[in-house]
Amino acid sequence: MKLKNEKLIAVNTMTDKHYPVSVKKNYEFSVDKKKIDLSVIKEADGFTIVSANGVRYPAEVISKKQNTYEILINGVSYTFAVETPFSLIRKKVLSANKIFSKNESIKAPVPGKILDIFVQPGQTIEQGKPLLILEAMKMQNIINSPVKGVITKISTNIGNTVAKNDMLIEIEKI
Amino acid sequence: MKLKNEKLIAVNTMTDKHYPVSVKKNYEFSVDKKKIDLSVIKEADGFTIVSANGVRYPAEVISKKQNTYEILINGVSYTFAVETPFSLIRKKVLSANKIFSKNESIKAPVPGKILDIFVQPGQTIEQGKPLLILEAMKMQNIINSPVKGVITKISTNIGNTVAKNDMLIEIEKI
Amino acid sequence: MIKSILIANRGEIAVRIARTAKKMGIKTFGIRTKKEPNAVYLSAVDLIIDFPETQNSIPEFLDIETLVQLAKEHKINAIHPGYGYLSENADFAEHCVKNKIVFIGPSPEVIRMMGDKIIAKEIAEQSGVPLLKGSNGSVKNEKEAVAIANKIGYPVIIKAKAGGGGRGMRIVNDASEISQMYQMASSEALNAFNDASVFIEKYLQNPKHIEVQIVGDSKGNVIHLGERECSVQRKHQKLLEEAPSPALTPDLRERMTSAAINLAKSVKYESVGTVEFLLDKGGNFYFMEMNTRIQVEHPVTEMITNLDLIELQIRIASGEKLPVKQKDINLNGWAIECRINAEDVQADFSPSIGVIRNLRLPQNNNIRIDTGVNCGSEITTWFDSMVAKLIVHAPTRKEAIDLAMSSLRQFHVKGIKTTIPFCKAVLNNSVFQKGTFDTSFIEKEMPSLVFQEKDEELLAALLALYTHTHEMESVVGNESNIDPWVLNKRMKDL
Amino acid sequence: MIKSILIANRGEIAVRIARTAKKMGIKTFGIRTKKEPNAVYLSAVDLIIDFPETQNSIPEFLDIETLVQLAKEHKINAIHPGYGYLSENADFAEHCVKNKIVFIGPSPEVIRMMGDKIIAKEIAEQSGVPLLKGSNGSVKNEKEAVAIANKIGYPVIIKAKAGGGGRGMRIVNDASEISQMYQMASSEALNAFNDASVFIEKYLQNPKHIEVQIVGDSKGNVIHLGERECSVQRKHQKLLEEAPSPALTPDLRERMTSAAINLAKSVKYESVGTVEFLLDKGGNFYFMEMNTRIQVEHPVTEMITNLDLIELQIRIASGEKLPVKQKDINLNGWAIECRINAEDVQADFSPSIGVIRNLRLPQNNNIRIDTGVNCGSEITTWFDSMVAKLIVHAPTRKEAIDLAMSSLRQFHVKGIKTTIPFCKAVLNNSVFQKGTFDTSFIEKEMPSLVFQEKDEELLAALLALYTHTHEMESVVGNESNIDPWVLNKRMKDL
Repeated sequence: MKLKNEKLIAVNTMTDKHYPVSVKKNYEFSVDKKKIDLSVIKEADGFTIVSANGVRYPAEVISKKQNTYEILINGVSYTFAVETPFSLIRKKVLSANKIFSKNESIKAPVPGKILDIFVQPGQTIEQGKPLLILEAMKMQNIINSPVKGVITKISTNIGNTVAKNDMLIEIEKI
Repeated sequence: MKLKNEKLIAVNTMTDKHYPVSVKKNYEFSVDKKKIDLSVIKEADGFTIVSANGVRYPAEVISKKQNTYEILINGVSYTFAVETPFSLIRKKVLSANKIFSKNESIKAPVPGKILDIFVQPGQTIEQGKPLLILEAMKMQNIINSPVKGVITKISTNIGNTVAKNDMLIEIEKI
Repeated sequence: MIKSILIANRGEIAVRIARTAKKMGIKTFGIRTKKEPNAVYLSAVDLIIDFPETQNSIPEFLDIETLVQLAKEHKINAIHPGYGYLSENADFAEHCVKNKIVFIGPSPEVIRMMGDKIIAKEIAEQSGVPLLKGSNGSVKNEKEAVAIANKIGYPVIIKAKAGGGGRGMRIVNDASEISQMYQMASSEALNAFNDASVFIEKYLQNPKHIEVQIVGDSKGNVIHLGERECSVQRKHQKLLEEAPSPALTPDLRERMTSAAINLAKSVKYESVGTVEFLLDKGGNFYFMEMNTRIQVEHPVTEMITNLDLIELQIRIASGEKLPVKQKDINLNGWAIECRINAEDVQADFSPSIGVIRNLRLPQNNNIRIDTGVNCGSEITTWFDSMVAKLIVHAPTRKEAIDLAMSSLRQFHVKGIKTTIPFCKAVLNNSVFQKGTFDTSFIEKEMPSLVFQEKDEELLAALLALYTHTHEMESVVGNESNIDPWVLNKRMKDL
Repeated sequence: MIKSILIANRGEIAVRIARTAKKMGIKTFGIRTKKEPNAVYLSAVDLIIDFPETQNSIPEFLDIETLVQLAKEHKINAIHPGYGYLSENADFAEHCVKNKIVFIGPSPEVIRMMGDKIIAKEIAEQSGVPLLKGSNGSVKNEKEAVAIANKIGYPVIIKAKAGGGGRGMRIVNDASEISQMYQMASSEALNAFNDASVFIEKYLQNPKHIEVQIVGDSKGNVIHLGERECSVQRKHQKLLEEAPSPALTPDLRERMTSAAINLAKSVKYESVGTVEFLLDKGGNFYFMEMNTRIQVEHPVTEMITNLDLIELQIRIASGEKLPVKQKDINLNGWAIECRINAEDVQADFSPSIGVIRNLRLPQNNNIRIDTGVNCGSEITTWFDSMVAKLIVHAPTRKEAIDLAMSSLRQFHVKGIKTTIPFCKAVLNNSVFQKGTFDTSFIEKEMPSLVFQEKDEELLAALLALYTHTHEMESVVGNESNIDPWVLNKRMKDL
């Protein structure tokens, strides 16, 4: 992709904070009309350093999905969507009209053992409320519902050992 | 070797500086009657750290020959002979009487090319005076005579490529 | 005299034990399991024993019979159990003794007494150690539960006699809940621990968690090595400890350490041990439990006393007299330990598994890094999530906080997410800095669970833009299927 | 517009060039040689070309025909020669041009003129740049040599016309030596460079070595980017450079940079280039030579100007106008570069070969590490000894020295010996700190060539004792045969 003197906006997808940046020749970045001396350097010990105007931190791009990048910097995760002024407007319009998938699948994020299940099929669950406890690495992890909805299926039992990505619970959003 | 409440002396073989240390149970070290909290730790990145009373430096034992150890610490090399009060006296007596080998062999320390030879067989050479130039890694290394002596043999020629440890010059000490 | 030790443990504590043993000239044996045949602790020991195929399905470091058998076969003098696993298992200690293997720790009897919460409380009471009001033993039935709870006043906590580490606990806030909660706790305890016994105690809201390190020898000498402050906890898991505690006055320290010594003396405690207390806002302290093993956070005590606790354990187990008296113990300066766990703090501390692809370690003076991993180590769900401990030592608490912060800024792990940004957020927190925090600290006093360095988010944004305009190849894993669970947790916490 | 570049070089400069090209969206090709098939620079480029088997025995990066042929075969737009190798070879530049490959550097004619020391001096003289008194061209015979030397006064220096980097030079201190020295120098030059031509110049004792970075475009614009101070030298090898120079007043800077610009303009210089001067104690400067390539020490100029010199080279080679004017150039703060070479400083800077087994890199802000190695890289005698360059930037010289020192304290290489302790000794030296050093600095002002950290020798002694009492296994190589040469050198220098 070749961009000339373009304006791009990095949008923190968690906080919706906007970082508008002018980009010239694809590599000259300016913030608030001040040129940023940016470099991305793989150092001899295998760490990648991102440096801007002398400030240097170890960073990694740990995932990429279309225009969305998860960056790990100093061990802290940030997810940014890269937008143009146009795509940003388009996105807002779309998102107002968008029809989301009705079903939400809860899968095991790590292998472990189901210690407890707090819900039953047919039950209505609020967003953020606990669904079950998965024990992994000697820690009890409470898995909360990402959405408000009705439990449609429970595919595991208390005491089960589950593999990563095993289907646990299905929820129909309301 | 088991030592109980022994006095040991680390002697810097270059400067002859003495470090007298009391050693209890082989691991409790005291200098000037003050206990040293000494530890030698292999860290997760492969460096070995020597730590004494909170001061920590990367260090390595890079060679060992009988009671003599070459230590590299912060990239600086130190060679210590470990002596007991008794062995130290014995060494001094011996060294006063010792007959040294009369012949000194100069070998190539690294592979390289002989650029120049400054001496001829039969010539007398002072200690520290140049014998030849060996080019290695694009650098010209002047090899000086470690002793005062008479050149007995030259085993190479200008322009020769030599391997590491190839014999270059023999000197009879005077 | 102990000449060889079987280390019945793994990870950083196995490395830690091997270090002291090597210093003392004692030969160490490590156990290789199929789960991590290339673990770092195996390179820290002198000799490696492959754990044999067995008929049972007991995990290796819980297999009493086999471990003792291995020690016997290899003519090993002693076993060090580390922490966790069999470290507080009286049967294991007993089986060692029976087979003439030195168990490095207190006697089986003392382990057994202190392992039973109700007996431990009785002993504490008899030695004059303050206790929270409670049932003084198992509660017989629902009726008794209601009566006791009403008597001591709400809130109360119902605990499974056999529980531990936060499991099997229920808090009851008023009389209306007590019957139902008793039933639930009791059946849960039966389910989880095969023992329905529960007891009731006054519930202290948001206390401080303070523990006293004691050490006793076979000649009846018992001394204390000061206290540790362990109130930075999440779900009863300690995350950052320090010594001394910023909350203790000299008078309170004197009273708490005396209580701990009295308790230890009353059971003729031999070895190192820890008496845990809860401290309320009014400066009243209450016995919680006694740990009869070396603890994860022991290095902060080593830092301020300049003593090697593993060495003391070994020497006491060898029958030696304590090499120091109480008057020799100077609590010098301040030490802080930061636990670096493989956890995604922003996703509710969920486990972060993967391979440690690179490491950058801090290089300051007066620090110590205890770890059982190196580059290439895999973090799996088989074991706990602790990757490393950073311990720092400085003259004052403020300087210790600064040194910990500057060291964490130099500490980077590539390949997994860790609690480093969390520890930085704790150290940077004004309530933590004041020292007035209690066990509710993480929940109530931390507006953000991770510390952001100056301009860090801007640099992250710029890297996203740079990657976008350059279509770089450096993406590690193309997570086409971003985990809703992790994402959701992250949204909640940010 | 250049869309692809063949990097006709290796090591850190190949990595450096690839970094800028990648930033600019230009595709880079690297050349793999049999001598280091797994070199780090190959992972910095987009595409790798295996250097083919050839009939000749010319080293890869000196093989003009094959390099240009490879660029043609792969339809590559341009060649960047880096430094060393063919970077100042006019025939190479010419062969590129002839084959319609852009040579990233000045024109063949300019390279040729500046490569001939005598012609270069003539041009300098014509552009009004001060010269040392001398023969103004090759000396015809012994008689002329004696006449010239007597006229300009002793000491004089006889230089081989084709020499460089300190080779083929003889210093003559008085009239009695001139005849013999002329004969020797001339025959030596014939031997070494196949050209007996020598010339004579006034010999400046212990001058400062100052160089001015200039940059010109194809439109006739020439600007300077300030000077660099390169007086910390050993056998004409630079070891530590800085920008600006502590010796220059604004007036002197104005005169030296103007001289450099005049010289560059007089030859219509296009690309970046360096005019080297000698500066005597009285503040007089003399033209030494012009380097028509990027230099090892270019990063210090980048740091104080916030410009990317490789980017400027590429843009100028693409025919672009200089993107900045002289008035846009602000020389901001102070930058220092420390060269980290694989050398045993204590053994007279003898080469240290081996494998880099581990690395610890400094983690400060406002620093930069340019390197072509990583863990596992082998340092061989095939190539030069430079392992890395540490460059730091700070508002003042004092702060830059402090930052360089603190960064070197965090910089550790395991497996080979390096010049790190030497660079620390330079930075810690009071004459260096004052800025009054000249090219005799290392020889005359450094009582110790390595810096010892506090208590370092004591810790070394303790480690020797610990190793002795523990008979550890950690000895790396049992050097049963300690090298008398290295030992002897070390004795001399300590």
